[in-house]
Amino acid sequence: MSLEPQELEDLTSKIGRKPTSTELQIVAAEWSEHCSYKSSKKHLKMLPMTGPLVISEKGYDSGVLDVGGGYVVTAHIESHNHPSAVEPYGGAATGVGGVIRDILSAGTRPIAILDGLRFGDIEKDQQARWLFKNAVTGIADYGNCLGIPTVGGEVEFDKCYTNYALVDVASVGFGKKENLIKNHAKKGDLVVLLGGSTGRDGIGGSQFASDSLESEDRSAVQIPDPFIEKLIIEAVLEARNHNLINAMKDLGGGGLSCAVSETADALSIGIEMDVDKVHTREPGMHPDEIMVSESQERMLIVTDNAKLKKLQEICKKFRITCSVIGHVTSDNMMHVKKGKKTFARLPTDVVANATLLDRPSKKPAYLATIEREKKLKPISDYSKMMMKFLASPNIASKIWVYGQYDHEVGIRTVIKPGRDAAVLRLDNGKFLSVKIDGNPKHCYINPREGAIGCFEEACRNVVCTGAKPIGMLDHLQFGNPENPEIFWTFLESLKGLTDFAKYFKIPCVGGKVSLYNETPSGPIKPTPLIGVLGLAEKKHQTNTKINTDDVLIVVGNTKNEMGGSEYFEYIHKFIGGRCPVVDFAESKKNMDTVLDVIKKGILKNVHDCSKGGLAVAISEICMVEQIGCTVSLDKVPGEKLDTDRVLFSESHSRYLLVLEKTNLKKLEDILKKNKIAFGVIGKFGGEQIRFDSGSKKIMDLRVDKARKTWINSLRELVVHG
Amino acid sequence: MKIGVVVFPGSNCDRDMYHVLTDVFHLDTQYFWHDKGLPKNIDAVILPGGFSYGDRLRAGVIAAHSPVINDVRRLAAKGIPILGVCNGFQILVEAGLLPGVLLKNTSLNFMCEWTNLVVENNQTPFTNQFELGQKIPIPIANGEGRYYVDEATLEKLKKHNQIVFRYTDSVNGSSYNIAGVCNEDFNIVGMMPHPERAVESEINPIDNKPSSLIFKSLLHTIGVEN
Amino acid sequence: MGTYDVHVTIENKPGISDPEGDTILNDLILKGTHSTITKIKAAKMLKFTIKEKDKKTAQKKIQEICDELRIYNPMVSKITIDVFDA
Amino acid sequence: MGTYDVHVTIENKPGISDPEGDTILNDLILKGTHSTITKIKAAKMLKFTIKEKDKKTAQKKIQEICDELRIYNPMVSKITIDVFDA
Ligand SMILES: Nc1ncnc2c1ncn2[C@@H]1O[C@H](COP(=O)(O)OP(=O)(O)O)[C@@H](O)[C@H]1O
Ligand SMILES: [Mg+2]
Repeated sequence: MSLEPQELEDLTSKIGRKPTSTELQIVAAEWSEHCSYKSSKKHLKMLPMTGPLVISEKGYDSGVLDVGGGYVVTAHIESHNHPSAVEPYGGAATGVGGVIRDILSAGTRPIAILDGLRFGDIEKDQQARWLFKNAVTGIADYGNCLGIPTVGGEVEFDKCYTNYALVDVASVGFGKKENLIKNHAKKGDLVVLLGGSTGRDGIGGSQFASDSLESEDRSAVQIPDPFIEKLIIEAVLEARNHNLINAMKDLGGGGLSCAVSETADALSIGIEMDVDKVHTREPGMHPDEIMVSESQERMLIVTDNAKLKKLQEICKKFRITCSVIGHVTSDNMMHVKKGKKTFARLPTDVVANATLLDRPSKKPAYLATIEREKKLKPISDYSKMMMKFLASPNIASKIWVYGQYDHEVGIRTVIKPGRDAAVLRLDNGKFLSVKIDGNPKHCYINPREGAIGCFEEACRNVVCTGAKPIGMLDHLQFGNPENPEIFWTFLESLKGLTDFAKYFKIPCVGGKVSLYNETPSGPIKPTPLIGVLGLAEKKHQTNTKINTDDVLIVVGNTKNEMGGSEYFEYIHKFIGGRCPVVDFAESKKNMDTVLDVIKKGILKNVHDCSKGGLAVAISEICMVEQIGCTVSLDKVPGEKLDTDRVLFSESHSRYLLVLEKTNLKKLEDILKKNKIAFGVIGKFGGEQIRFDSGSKKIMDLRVDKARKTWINSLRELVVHG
Repeated sequence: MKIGVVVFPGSNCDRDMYHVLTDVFHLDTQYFWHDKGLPKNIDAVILPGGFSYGDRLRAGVIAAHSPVINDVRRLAAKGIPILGVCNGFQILVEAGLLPGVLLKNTSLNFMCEWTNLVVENNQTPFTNQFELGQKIPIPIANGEGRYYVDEATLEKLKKHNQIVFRYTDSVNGSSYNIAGVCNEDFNIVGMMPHPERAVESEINPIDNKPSSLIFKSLLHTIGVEN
Repeated sequence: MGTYDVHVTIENKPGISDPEGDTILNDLILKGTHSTITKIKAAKMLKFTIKEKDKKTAQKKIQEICDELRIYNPMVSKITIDVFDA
Repeated sequence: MGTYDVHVTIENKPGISDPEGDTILNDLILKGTHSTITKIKAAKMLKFTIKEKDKKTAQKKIQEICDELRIYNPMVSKITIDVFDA
């Protein structure tokens, strides 16, 4: 809980006097990396944030997109890494709670959750297993109770997260444009704190997120209360319907300190508040504690005298406490009192705007040699290897995870988890497609190309459902930014994402930066996580039943890009090689063409090709649809490669299309016309997943056996260790 | 003709149920907050799913003490059709309006998946349009969905034809694979699966017609042509 | 008038399966090296703080509450009540 | 060698909120006429049956198991161990 000496000097000179202890606490909370983005803010500006559909309004914690017909979609992403690493259940659960309140703040109803989970090696490490299991239960218990479907996500295991956890949660909201909170306030308006009581739990949480785990204050655990959150959602939406909310902000990292100072700064107002008016959980809390407590499930609302009574009635109906803790002033000061006595009185722009840093960066030394490949042991039996691969934690089906999440509640979920992106129906008759993707293995080898790859993969998943990407969320997770090598990887990733976003005209509608992700044995691999939202005017058939004699097409070139592949890392235990690189022009061409043919309605099934390469992607189609397929590897487009490379390369921009033979000519014509690299590589039927090269049988698996292994192995591993 | 959807603090399928009743089946539907009474001239009452009171202590037990339950009891005694879905079923059981108890699933986890039911009693207000033995693809989503009754009660349920739906497979360890039951008069029905999630083809990947019959049975019972 | 801590332990009746206890035993304990454990039963406890004239009244009162408000479901569970001075 | 019943009570540490206890108190007990209850705390109990040479070893063994297998998270909860003759 303290400022750097330089920052203290800075604060003292800005306010022209020595700060009080409460002021120090408030400023320390707000100037923490987590709240102020002091290391990253200068650079984040490079991302394109505008576009024809983007609605920007001051003070929003989530991005807003106009989806037509008078409706908007909101989206946001957050992580709860440090708290989840010490208390996975509560940390993950309150992570869901936090991002939901960001969606609510804009005046929209949360309609979907996505979760990205990363842990150490669960095959060997009992601690990782414990973290994983409890984080999943935490997310399930919270989201299920709220009645917000968790419709997608991802799970990944990598040694770099040993004794640590990355828990990312994205949420999507939906509402009428006219119901968006306009965020305005005038002198004399009332400041209301609504929801759970303020306690000592979570004190110091957000500095905690900015410190590395070893030095953390282990008292910072938060107990989730999804029941209160559910009531807050209903109360706030009812208050919104009655126009009772002038401005609103959720309480997250930095508690009241951040919420009050940021609201005042964003709206160019002052706020005077009395800590005695805050409903606390325990008696005798010090003003400093009240100001920085990170108790969950609280919202800050600006209303006025005329509306207060109705707001109180609504809170009473939903049995939640609401306290008038202060009022709006015109002096741009944040004034914190206890009764008559002043504890802090600071200009809001000083509190809300930490001095931004220009951190040095330097290309990490390891990158000089990382692309060199070593000689690998040849695979003697691909079928055997593949069964092991399908059972491996990163490749295995994640049904054990999403089967615990209510993904149907809200009755919007058209495409449910287990495919590529999830698809939700909207009240304007359109369809929203969402997916999040990360890939630390690629990003470690090449932070720029890896990050671009995550972005493209998320787009690909969305495109596979027939939706056009309309917005992106980024969550940049790295180690200690004070280390120039780490900061370089951050900048490279950010630049890559920016270039891709600009080329594809996909605006960034929200994001988050999480730094200081350090485990006892060093920094995590760079882990940018990208969420993509896509919109489709109608529902497209992208997963209908596959029959015998249907054909399999691959779109896009398979390249010699094995670095960071699951095959290198899991099968050969080798980290290195060249990671996949997205060719923007090829990517765009493939994306547009696939969208176009989906719209023509001639496809039965569309699947993207990513982790585990062609071999895994094709097997996934077979296992999900429960039908065999015979594949000729010679027909796969791209340079001539060794068999294992054709099977397991993770080159981007590739799609698998399934269609009836009778539609093949039509498809080929379109693909040829658009100069798309493609190959007609397989024919469905039978009970075997079979890969041939020339007349040689390379791999041969029984679909039912493969399916059983793939579906059950993660559960087996978690439950029976 | 009016249908009441009762809303408890923490209910979260109330809006889904309302949507289905109004937008799909064009019924005059109204929400009723748990601390208020129900009108006398109501035609059916539905207790939707969710997590009333956060499932604390036991799913449904706190809500079972709500004032509105007295009215549900009164209406039920008059023969008005009452349907409890998921948490609504748990509440009806905890209120003693239906036999048995719902325990934690044997997997100890929340389970969200598609299952298959068979209709065992087609004489209730919610099943009278089914053939006996008809199959219904339908999702479940619950953590405490394992229906339990002791042997003697099970025999009684069988004898009085109170078993309404059974799962075709052993999904969560329920006694006799029971998914839904009714009272001796057949007018109160409780079921763990979610029919409101399965009546629209857009979100039902298998077949939406069987689930629709649950609502069409209600329409038939209260005499609405649809 | 005294203040009492009353512990109510709610557990399954004999004969009712206890998947939670079984799972902890089979998947956690017996997987390791702890073969001296032969059984685990999971229960829930509620600790009440109550002001009553004496221990006996406190005990009686809590029993009443548990029955009346169905703190436990008598069909599957039983309770044990222990009263302590606060 | 003896057989012991070991009761492990797992509850949130003091100062850490207990939403379940609060809800049971406010929405169930105090809604009725039971105003003498002032607090409820929810806890979980595991009843172990263990064969060990004496009470003390049984107690030690169970503590070890709970720590090692992360039966509780010491960051949030504390445990109380009571040993009885079976
Ligand atoms: N943590 C999770 N929560 C919810 N759904 C998940 C989770 N992990 C994976 N899924 C779902 O499982 C499916 C496969 O996930 P993934 O392997 O990440 O897909 P892809 O390789 O296409 O990115 C997707 O539908 C995804 O949304
Ligand atoms: Mg995919």
